[in-house]
Amino acid sequence: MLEVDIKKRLRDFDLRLKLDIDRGKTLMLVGDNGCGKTSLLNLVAGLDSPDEGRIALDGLALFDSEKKINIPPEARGIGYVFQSYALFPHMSVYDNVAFGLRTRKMPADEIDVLVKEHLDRAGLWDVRKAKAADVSGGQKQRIALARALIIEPRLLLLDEPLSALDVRKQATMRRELKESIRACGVPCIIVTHDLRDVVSMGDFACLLERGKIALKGGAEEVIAWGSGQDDVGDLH
Amino acid sequence: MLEVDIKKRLRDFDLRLKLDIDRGKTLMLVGDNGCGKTSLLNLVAGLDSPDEGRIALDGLALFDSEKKINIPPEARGIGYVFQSYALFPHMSVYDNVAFGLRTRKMPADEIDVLVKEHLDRAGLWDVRKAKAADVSGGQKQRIALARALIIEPRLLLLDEPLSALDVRKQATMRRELKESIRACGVPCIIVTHDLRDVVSMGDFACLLERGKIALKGGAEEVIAWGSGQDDVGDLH
Amino acid sequence: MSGDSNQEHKCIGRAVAIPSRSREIALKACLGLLLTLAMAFIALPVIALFLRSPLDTILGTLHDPVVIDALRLSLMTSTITTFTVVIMGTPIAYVSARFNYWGKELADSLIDLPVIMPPAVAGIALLVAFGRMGLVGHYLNTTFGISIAFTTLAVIIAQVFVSSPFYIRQARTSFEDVDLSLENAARTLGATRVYTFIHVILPIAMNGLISGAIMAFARSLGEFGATIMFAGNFQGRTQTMPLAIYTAMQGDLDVSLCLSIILVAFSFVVIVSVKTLTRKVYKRC
Amino acid sequence: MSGDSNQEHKCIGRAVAIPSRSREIALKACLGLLLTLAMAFIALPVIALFLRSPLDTILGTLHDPVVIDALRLSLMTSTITTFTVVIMGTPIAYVSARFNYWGKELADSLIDLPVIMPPAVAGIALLVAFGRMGLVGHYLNTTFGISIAFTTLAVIIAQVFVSSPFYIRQARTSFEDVDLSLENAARTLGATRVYTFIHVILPIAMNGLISGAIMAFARSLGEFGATIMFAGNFQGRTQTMPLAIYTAMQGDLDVSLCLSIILVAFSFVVIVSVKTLTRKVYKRC
Amino acid sequence: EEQKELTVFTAASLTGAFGEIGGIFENETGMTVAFNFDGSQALRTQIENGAYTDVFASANKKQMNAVKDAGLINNSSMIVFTKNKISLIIPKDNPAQINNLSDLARPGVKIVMGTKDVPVGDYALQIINKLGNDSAYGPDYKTKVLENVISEETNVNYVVTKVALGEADVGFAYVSDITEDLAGKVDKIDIPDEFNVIGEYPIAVMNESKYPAESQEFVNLVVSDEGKAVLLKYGFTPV
Ligand SMILES: Nc1ncnc2c1ncn2[C@@H]1O[C@H](COP(=O)(O)OP(=O)(O)OP(=O)(O)O)[C@@H](O)[C@H]1O
Ligand SMILES: Nc1ncnc2c1ncn2[C@@H]1O[C@H](COP(=O)(O)OP(=O)(O)OP(=O)(O)O)[C@@H](O)[C@H]1O
Ligand SMILES: [Mg+2]
Ligand SMILES: [Mg+2]
Repeated sequence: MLEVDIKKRLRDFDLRLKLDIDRGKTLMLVGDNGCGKTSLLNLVAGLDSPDEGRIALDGLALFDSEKKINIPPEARGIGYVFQSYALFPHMSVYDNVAFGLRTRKMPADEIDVLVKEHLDRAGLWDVRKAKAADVSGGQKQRIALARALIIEPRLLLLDEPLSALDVRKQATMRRELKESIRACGVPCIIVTHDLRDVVSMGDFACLLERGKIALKGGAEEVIAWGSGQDDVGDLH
Repeated sequence: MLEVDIKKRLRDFDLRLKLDIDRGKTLMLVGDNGCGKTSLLNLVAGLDSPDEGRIALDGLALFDSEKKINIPPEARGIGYVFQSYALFPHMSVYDNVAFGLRTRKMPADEIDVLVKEHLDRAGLWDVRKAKAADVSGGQKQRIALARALIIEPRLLLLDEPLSALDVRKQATMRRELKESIRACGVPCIIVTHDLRDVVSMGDFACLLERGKIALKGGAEEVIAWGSGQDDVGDLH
Repeated sequence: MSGDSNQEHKCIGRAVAIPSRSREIALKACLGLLLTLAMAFIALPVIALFLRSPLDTILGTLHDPVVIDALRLSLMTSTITTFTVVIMGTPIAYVSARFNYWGKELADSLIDLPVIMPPAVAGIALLVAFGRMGLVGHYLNTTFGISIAFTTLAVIIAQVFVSSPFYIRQARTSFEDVDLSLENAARTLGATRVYTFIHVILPIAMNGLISGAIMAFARSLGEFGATIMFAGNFQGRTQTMPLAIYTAMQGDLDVSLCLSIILVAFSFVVIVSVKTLTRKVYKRC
Repeated sequence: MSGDSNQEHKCIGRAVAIPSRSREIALKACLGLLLTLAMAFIALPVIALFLRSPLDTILGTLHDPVVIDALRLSLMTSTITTFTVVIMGTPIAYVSARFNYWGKELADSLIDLPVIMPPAVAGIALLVAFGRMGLVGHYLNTTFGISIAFTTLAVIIAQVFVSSPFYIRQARTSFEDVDLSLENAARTLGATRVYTFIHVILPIAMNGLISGAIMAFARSLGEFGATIMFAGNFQGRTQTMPLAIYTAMQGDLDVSLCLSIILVAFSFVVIVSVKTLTRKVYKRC
Repeated sequence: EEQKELTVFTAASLTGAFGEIGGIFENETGMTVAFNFDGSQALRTQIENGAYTDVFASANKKQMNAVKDAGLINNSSMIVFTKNKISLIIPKDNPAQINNLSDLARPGVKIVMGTKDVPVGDYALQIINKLGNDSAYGPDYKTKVLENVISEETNVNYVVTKVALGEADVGFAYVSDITEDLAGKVDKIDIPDEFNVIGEYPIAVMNESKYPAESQEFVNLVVSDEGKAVLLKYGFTPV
């Protein structure tokens, strides 16, 4: 279970929220551009530190301003898909995906099996030798996803993980992702702007507005908020 | 009218297609990741040169391998939203949007009026002084859009221009973009993976597969292709 | 799509080696120690120089017209040199970073040559090339009546010769690191190559350019061997601080050490202010 | 949302200044000319040197044991120096690129000092610090019986002192230019700081590091003033090529020019091969 | 009207003395004198490569003769104007306890001298040879002394600097190198004339001088009593 209760001063406003996510559950995070979704993920990942508060995973504190605990990101065991992918441009697609396993000192032959499996599934086997800088935008996003999932993290943070995928891949991925999160039983936060994601993958959803939770509940409630807008109504 | 008839060797396959787009018409370009959409836009923009063929805008050749014509990108008068935005990280949001007007030596006071108008519309006025590297992903995409539209180009190339926008902004933008393209009367190519874009903005659509046009026609036909997949059916 | 076989993962999360707190501290201590040692290695000789020279002697020599001449000349020539190197070197660095031309690799290595040459040899080389009897200087002299050697111009030429590689190399790598897609974006927005260069590429590479220019400036301030050979040692005309230091060494070691300290202190102040100033300007734009 | 007022634009497309073909050509011609001039400026002195020295004299001097000793010593010390500078300088450059610590600006400027000092002054400074009567050397001598000056070690110390700033500066800017988000990504994937440094940051900064290392190598190959002052001039022990060249210069200028050509040619070959080699290795990983 | 300027290329060891003589000359004639102080070898290289000068004052005959052989000087004007002797210099606190010439052969003594190609090194070698041939110093004197040499400097300054800093125990330098300012840091040990070598400093007017008369006047001033007094003050032995 992931518990988050933090406060952080951003440039334009304060981020201030309290969240619990059970194992195997997925929180869909939606909200306007610049409302603080990415900032929140960075705080949970340990790339940035809250001004005060507490973040705990399975009862163990990752961050605690009172007890002065701040576990470094490499020890938090997270799988993070960055909004801008943050692929290693000097490495091949293969090496990007294998990176997390190598840091864990897994034997090369085991790595090979796992990476092949993930690259196959993502449809990237053919471009495995290309430099990560030299593939298309959607291919980059798939690499980022595979790189985060292959390490079997204890916590998943996905920042708009499907936005650049083509129609076919998006559908498959949505299904696969959902199943694998449930099977793995780790808490998961997915940021998205696509209400179809919310419906199909989320156990519950959260609407962020200028750093605060404006709405929390089942997916349907958030959709209702969305359908105040004109052409989102298409969804139903 | 934009006429494209080109051939280009990519790393994994050949890009080879023929397209005409009338003034004020919008072509929606869809296709799997890595099928060559971005490569095509780069060729039209003049950032890369076809191996052979011809690209012409309003009868004037931008590229012609036979006549050895290759107009440099800065003289093609295009508005290009890059898939990865390509914002100038050292400039403020304001300066990014004003860039194209400054290259055209417009007086500063006129620039001011126009930029203010565009920033307001994109909801970026409050962050105008922030460095472009220091805003959220969706805000970056809005900057990229505003930067490309403000120069009133003779040809619009938009590479997934709405993918990172929040639900509210996406709906508004889709409507505004459509109207302003029609009013301006310039040919426009929009790459997207969201079939709602195809329905709401496109005059006609094109499905690319490994560099070749697999399907061309009204938006409905392409949607039909998409709905072979499971949850895209939601759309209807 | 395969992959459905994957759902039975145990998913305990792959073990991560948690870095112990003590290891982190040890690393920091190591780095701190290394930094301190390195600083000490550079600072100690400078401090030892200071300790040997009483302050009043230093202040006394500051009134000596020889010193004033030399300091003025040094600052002037080094400044002109740096500007020349930056103005000529920037386009050269950019061209070799972005374009391919015939003999590029050769040209690139050629640029390093002045660094390898011991300075006096560089001076002789300049003399046999641009001196009155030299390969080129010969023509300059007979055709135009121009004589370069042993003038203030010669000082600048010698300094440019020895210091330009330091700027060009650094500028080149900085240009190479600028993301090509930004250049592309600028051009689609109507910017010509030159406009793009000035408004996009230059500001992004600025950090490296400033750093390279400071190196070139420092190198030309300290330049001795090539200057004395090619420009001679004439007070007020070609006697820069390093030459004055050498000349003073003939009489009194202490005076020459005082001069060295003055040079070092002055340059230090100049470099620090240039650094803060340019960084400020650069941050603002 | 406002903006609906905007649809009445005339939309003829804002005029773009179409760069005329002739302007483009003029620009290219200018750049080409500049490049040629700059290359000529550097190449001419070198060529003039070559022209003065008949090839058989050069080949003849190659058999001289003095020359062989000096060449061997030069290559050895410069290689050791470069390795030392790279190994010590890389963490220092990284720390000053990424972390803030007390006195950082000062430390950063301190690193440039050795460049400003005329080499002979640098040598004196090293003597008064590490010589047997020196600030530190005094203790080393009385406590441990170690005497550094006038040994091969002193040659290396002098070279490290003068050449490390060139490496550290360039490495620092290269590290500063590495995107922080890549470092973040690596760490979320379980990489410790050290692992991230080795596998992500180092390869991305490699281009600049190689360039800086080549500069440092070149600078230490050409080093004369600090070496002769701190290490003395003793054949086989401290007489590097530049010292041999200066020694020969006192007797026979032609011999010393031949030696210079040998040094320049050798270094040129070494640098070009190091460059191609490291680039190849670096491309592969 | 342009100020007339006399250019004088002068061996670096004459820096102090000629600086003063130049001042006297300027006062007497109203001309300015521009000095180029550098090693004699460097000056010769510069002259051979087209450097313009009116007067050349060398620290040894070898460089002057080279310029003369190239036909660049007015032969009749050439004259030896001063001599210089070699002496041992030791740091004031004399760490190696050097008290006489035979101490040079004691193992472990750190000697610095010029390399054989610079006059001061050449002279030192000659002196060591002469001492070695003298029975009073023993047959292996020469080898022992040469074994103690830790550095062969290309410039007499470097010899003086190293001794003044106490980094070398003893060095061979010109008597004129031990200036008043240095007297507080070093002591000298005279070398008897029978072993010593006398260096000769020639001066000459150049053929291409634009001011031959004034140049000759300058040379005359150097060899005049007034000039001799200055040279004497700086430790030279004017002739
Ligand atoms: N810089 C590059 N160098 C070499 N090959 C590249 C580069 N960028 C992309 N490619 C390859 O060219 C092909 C076409 O890529 P392109 O970027 O045009 O695809 P796309 O249709 O835009 O895909 P997406 O929907 O993922 O953006 C792909 O096979 C891709 O891997
Ligand atoms: N590097 C930065 N430095 C300072 N402020 C930033 C930086 N990045 C983003 N911000 C600001 O912080 C706020 C929250 O940004 P954040 O990236 O968390 O938004 P987001 O919810 O992820 O938006 P999006 O949907 O557009 O990705 C915004 O006001 C944004 O402008
Ligand atoms: Mg975000
Ligand atoms: Mg694309």
